[in-house]
Amino acid sequence: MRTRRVAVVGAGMTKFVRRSLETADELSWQAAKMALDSCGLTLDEIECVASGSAPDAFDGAHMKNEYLSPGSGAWNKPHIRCYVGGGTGVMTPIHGWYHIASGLFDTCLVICEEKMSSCQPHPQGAFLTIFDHTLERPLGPNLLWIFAMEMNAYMHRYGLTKRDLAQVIVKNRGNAKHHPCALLGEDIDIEEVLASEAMAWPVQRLDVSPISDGAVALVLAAEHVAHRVTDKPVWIEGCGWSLETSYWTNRDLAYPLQVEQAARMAYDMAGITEPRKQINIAEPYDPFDYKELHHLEGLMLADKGKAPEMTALGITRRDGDLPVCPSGGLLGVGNPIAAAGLMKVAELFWQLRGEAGGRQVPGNPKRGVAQAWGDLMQVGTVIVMGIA
Amino acid sequence: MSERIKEYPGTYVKERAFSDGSVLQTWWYPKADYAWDEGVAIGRFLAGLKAGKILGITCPDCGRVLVPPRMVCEHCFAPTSNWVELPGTGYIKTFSIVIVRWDMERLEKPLIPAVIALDGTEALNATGGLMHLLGEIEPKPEAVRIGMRVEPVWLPARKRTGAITDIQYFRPIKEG
Amino acid sequence: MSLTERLQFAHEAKAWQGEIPLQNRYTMGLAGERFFRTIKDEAKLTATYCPECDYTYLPPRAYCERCFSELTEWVEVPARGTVYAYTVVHYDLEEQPLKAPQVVALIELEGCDGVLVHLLGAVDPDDVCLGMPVQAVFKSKAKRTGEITDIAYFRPM
Amino acid sequence: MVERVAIVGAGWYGYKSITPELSYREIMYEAAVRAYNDAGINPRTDVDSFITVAEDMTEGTSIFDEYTPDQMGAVLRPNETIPGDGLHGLATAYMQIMTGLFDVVVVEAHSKASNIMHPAHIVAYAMDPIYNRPLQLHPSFVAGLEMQRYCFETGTTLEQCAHVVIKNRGNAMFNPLAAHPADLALSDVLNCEPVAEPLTRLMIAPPADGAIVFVLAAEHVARSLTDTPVWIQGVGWANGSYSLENRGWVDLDYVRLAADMAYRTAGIRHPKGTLDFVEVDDSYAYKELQHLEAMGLCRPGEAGVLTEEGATAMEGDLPVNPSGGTLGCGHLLDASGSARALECVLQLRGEAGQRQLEDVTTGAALGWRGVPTTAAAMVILSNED
Repeated sequence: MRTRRVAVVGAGMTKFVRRSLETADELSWQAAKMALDSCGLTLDEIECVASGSAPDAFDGAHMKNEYLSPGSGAWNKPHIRCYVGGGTGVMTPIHGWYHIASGLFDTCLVICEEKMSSCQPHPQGAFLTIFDHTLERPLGPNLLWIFAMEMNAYMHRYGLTKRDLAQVIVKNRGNAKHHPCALLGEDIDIEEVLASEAMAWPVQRLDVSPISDGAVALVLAAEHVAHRVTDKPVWIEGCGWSLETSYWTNRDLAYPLQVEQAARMAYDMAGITEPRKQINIAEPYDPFDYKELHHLEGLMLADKGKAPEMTALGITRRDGDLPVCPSGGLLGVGNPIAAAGLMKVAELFWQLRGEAGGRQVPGNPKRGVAQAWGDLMQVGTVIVMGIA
Repeated sequence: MSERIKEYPGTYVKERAFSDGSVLQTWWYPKADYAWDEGVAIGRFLAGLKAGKILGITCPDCGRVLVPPRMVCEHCFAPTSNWVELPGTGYIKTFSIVIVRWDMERLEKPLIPAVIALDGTEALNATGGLMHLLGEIEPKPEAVRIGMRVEPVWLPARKRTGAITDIQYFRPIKEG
Repeated sequence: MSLTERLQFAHEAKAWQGEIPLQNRYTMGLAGERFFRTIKDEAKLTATYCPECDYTYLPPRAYCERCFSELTEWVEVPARGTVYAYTVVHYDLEEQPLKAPQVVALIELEGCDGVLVHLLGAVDPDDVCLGMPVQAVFKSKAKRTGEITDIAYFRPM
Repeated sequence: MVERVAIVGAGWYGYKSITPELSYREIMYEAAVRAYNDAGINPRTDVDSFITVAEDMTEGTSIFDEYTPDQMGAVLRPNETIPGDGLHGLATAYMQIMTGLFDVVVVEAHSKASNIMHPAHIVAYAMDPIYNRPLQLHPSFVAGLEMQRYCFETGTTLEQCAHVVIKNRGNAMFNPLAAHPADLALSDVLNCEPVAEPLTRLMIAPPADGAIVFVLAAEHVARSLTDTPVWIQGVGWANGSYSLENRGWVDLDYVRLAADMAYRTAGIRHPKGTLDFVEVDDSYAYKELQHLEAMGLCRPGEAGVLTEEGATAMEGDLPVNPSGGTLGCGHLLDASGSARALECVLQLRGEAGQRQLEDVTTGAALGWRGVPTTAAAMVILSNED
């Protein structure tokens, strides 16, 4: 392939907390600084910044990337933000990838930040206005409505029960116990999940990932720089993204076709023909328990409707055949939207380098896939990374 | 990661710290008001609602009847034409029984939002349809089912303004 | 082919009204918490210094935006300086004409790099000039909340 | 050998002070159809990636990118949103094509500025929430301060600033796209009501609605699509310091760096002799002067004099904003940079009608994201093979 190879050479992140003292740009700086320190580069050596963040309403600043630019290391540097709703966290490293793959730059700082707690009285308020202003907002919808309806469509199509889905939470929160930045790392009983407060049937409180503040950063480098900086570069092998129609009520909600499209694009680029054999770890987007399952199917790592069974068989456990969300995912680590997606990519970086500590999956994984999703259940973003 | 770095930044603040003054704060209330041009497709659709009609528009290429209407078919990229009045009946594609508000306060009465697939709009892998609320689910909200046949309950003509809320809700069609 | 149907009558063109209802609460952050606490309690200005770039930040930063160093060196600076630029603003945020135009200035504070943005008060707009020495007028302690408006305005010295 | 990238299609809707006849989706569609027809492509089969430029708060929708794909023909295709200037969008498309994995990329930007009921509030929401916003000021104060210091340091006069307005709104008289053409006298500009002194109302670009779509293609595809490719010779963009407190109030480092990068990527050593005309952001009259200086097209303090002498007029040595600029065309929010680039494309194709410049081969477009940002982007375009 004549495209330049791009590697991830450093990563950093803040703790994901319910409410942070740090301002949004201070959170960005903390993560970015750690990412630079982790690979021994200075800000001077960074040629451009690729940032990502979800609604401006969270941090409470119009043109959010301008507001975040000092903490993103963008002073006197080229800096562009990308934005695809909840899919942003995985789109941003892709955005960084083409900065370098284009040949224009050799190093790039990738940064995602979200300070949801600035949105009062509840961060969900930022989601009230994601709906069509004329035909939907007058009905007073919120985010829970549409996820509940998608979850219901998925459960109905395949005859799934709440118990089938809830095992994802038990697994991910358990994995998160070993994540030093996690908000909700703990052993949790499936009965507790099933007994948690109802919110919007079929969604109960513990089906949902926690709202949080946080930032994550990566350092990307072109091949010649990567080899100079580290002896363990993690290569970006494939990137894909796809956006479905905004007329979400017209779609089949039981299957995330846009995730499949994005996965096909990324797999093609990575030369993957049999994803189930060629991928060792997966970090699908899990803001709700059913989403991990939905996305495993969209990523073609499970047959349609079969991801719950795969989970029940233990295949997706950290020590299973296909570890899924070894980080603890959004359900365990927390969900500062764009930062949460990039956290998944950072997790692949650490896992593939064998640096994931208590979360390390066994068997020296060689290749992983991370995926995010968002908008009106409409966008899929997929990145494949490997050490081959 | 876990091995190399012991301390992670990020300072948690309790909500109480704001009320007791141990952490400082400043507030802002943006004034973000809009008047969005309805344009051709949505303008005509709203005018239809005011007249008590649900209108769809046809794609000349694939033949789909599109609801909500738009001036271009997103699959064929063809401009649409031929408005069609739909019967308004349809079935529940999916639903939720909502008992908390967006800020997590409990609702007095559950809301039942649903995606309604409208009769006359079925196509290959998609259906025309709308999100709306359900009502008159008897004997209780839990009786709602995917696939249930529903019809719109309109506001009286004099109260209609040309808005999605001109339809009060959809209700199950009584058998027989 | 572009649209095959258009509105024909002016009365058909309508606009749907709505809003993005938002309220935001901001923390002052690692550096701001200390800066505003000092203003609130002591009516004093503090800055952070980056030895790497030899740059004194006021408002203080927890980090240097130029080199990314963590800034731990705090200095107290006098609440006075000179006018670097000023403007007379005639409209408010609602685009309504102000009865009393506001004088806004960039103030170069003694011992700091950069400027501070604030209002000028107790001065006729026609009397303001570049380089004019000014000093901060703090609100009374009881009225201070730990925000930038704890400085009521700057006035000529 | 790295391939080149060309603009092979352009389409637009507007620009007008209001557009009550069409929704935002419909103006995007109108512009897209023109661009696709211009390039002779079918978006459903011939486009590898779509880029839309938008900001939530100017649209009135959180996560606005939800609403972009349908009317662009981008459904179930790669489509991302860049919250930046239209020229940041072009730069993004350029990068994607330069990877070698994308042959045709579409860039869309639009403005429904007329749908925003309190524009000053929206701009104020972009200010620092802790240090600046609590002062509750109309955001034009930033431009007032900058203009005053600029005039003081460079000796630029208010009359020179006013000449920018007269020139640009006059140029707009010959541009059928322009929303705000006007035949003004010096006294009109200087004596109208002050907004943030020394800035007067006519020195501020009035808003406009519109949509602009470009089709970009890799060289090997471009040649099969059009006989008049407009090559993207160089791209550059940069941020300065966001904070009002620490930015360079006189040295526009972000414009200088964006321009330097654009010249470097284009291999241009002497921009003054190479660029036949430029379209630069003039959302405030003095910004045109500042931008010309920061782009290295004249010395600091010289732009006002050159403007007064007519060197930047249509028949001058370096025509600046033949389209009428933002002052004459209207401020299209983040589509403003796209409007600057569109004029370059039309001029370089010889399709600029009454305002066509003679023998032009290379032009540049510079966009600035407006108050309170320090974000600029630039593209250099050429019709030379």
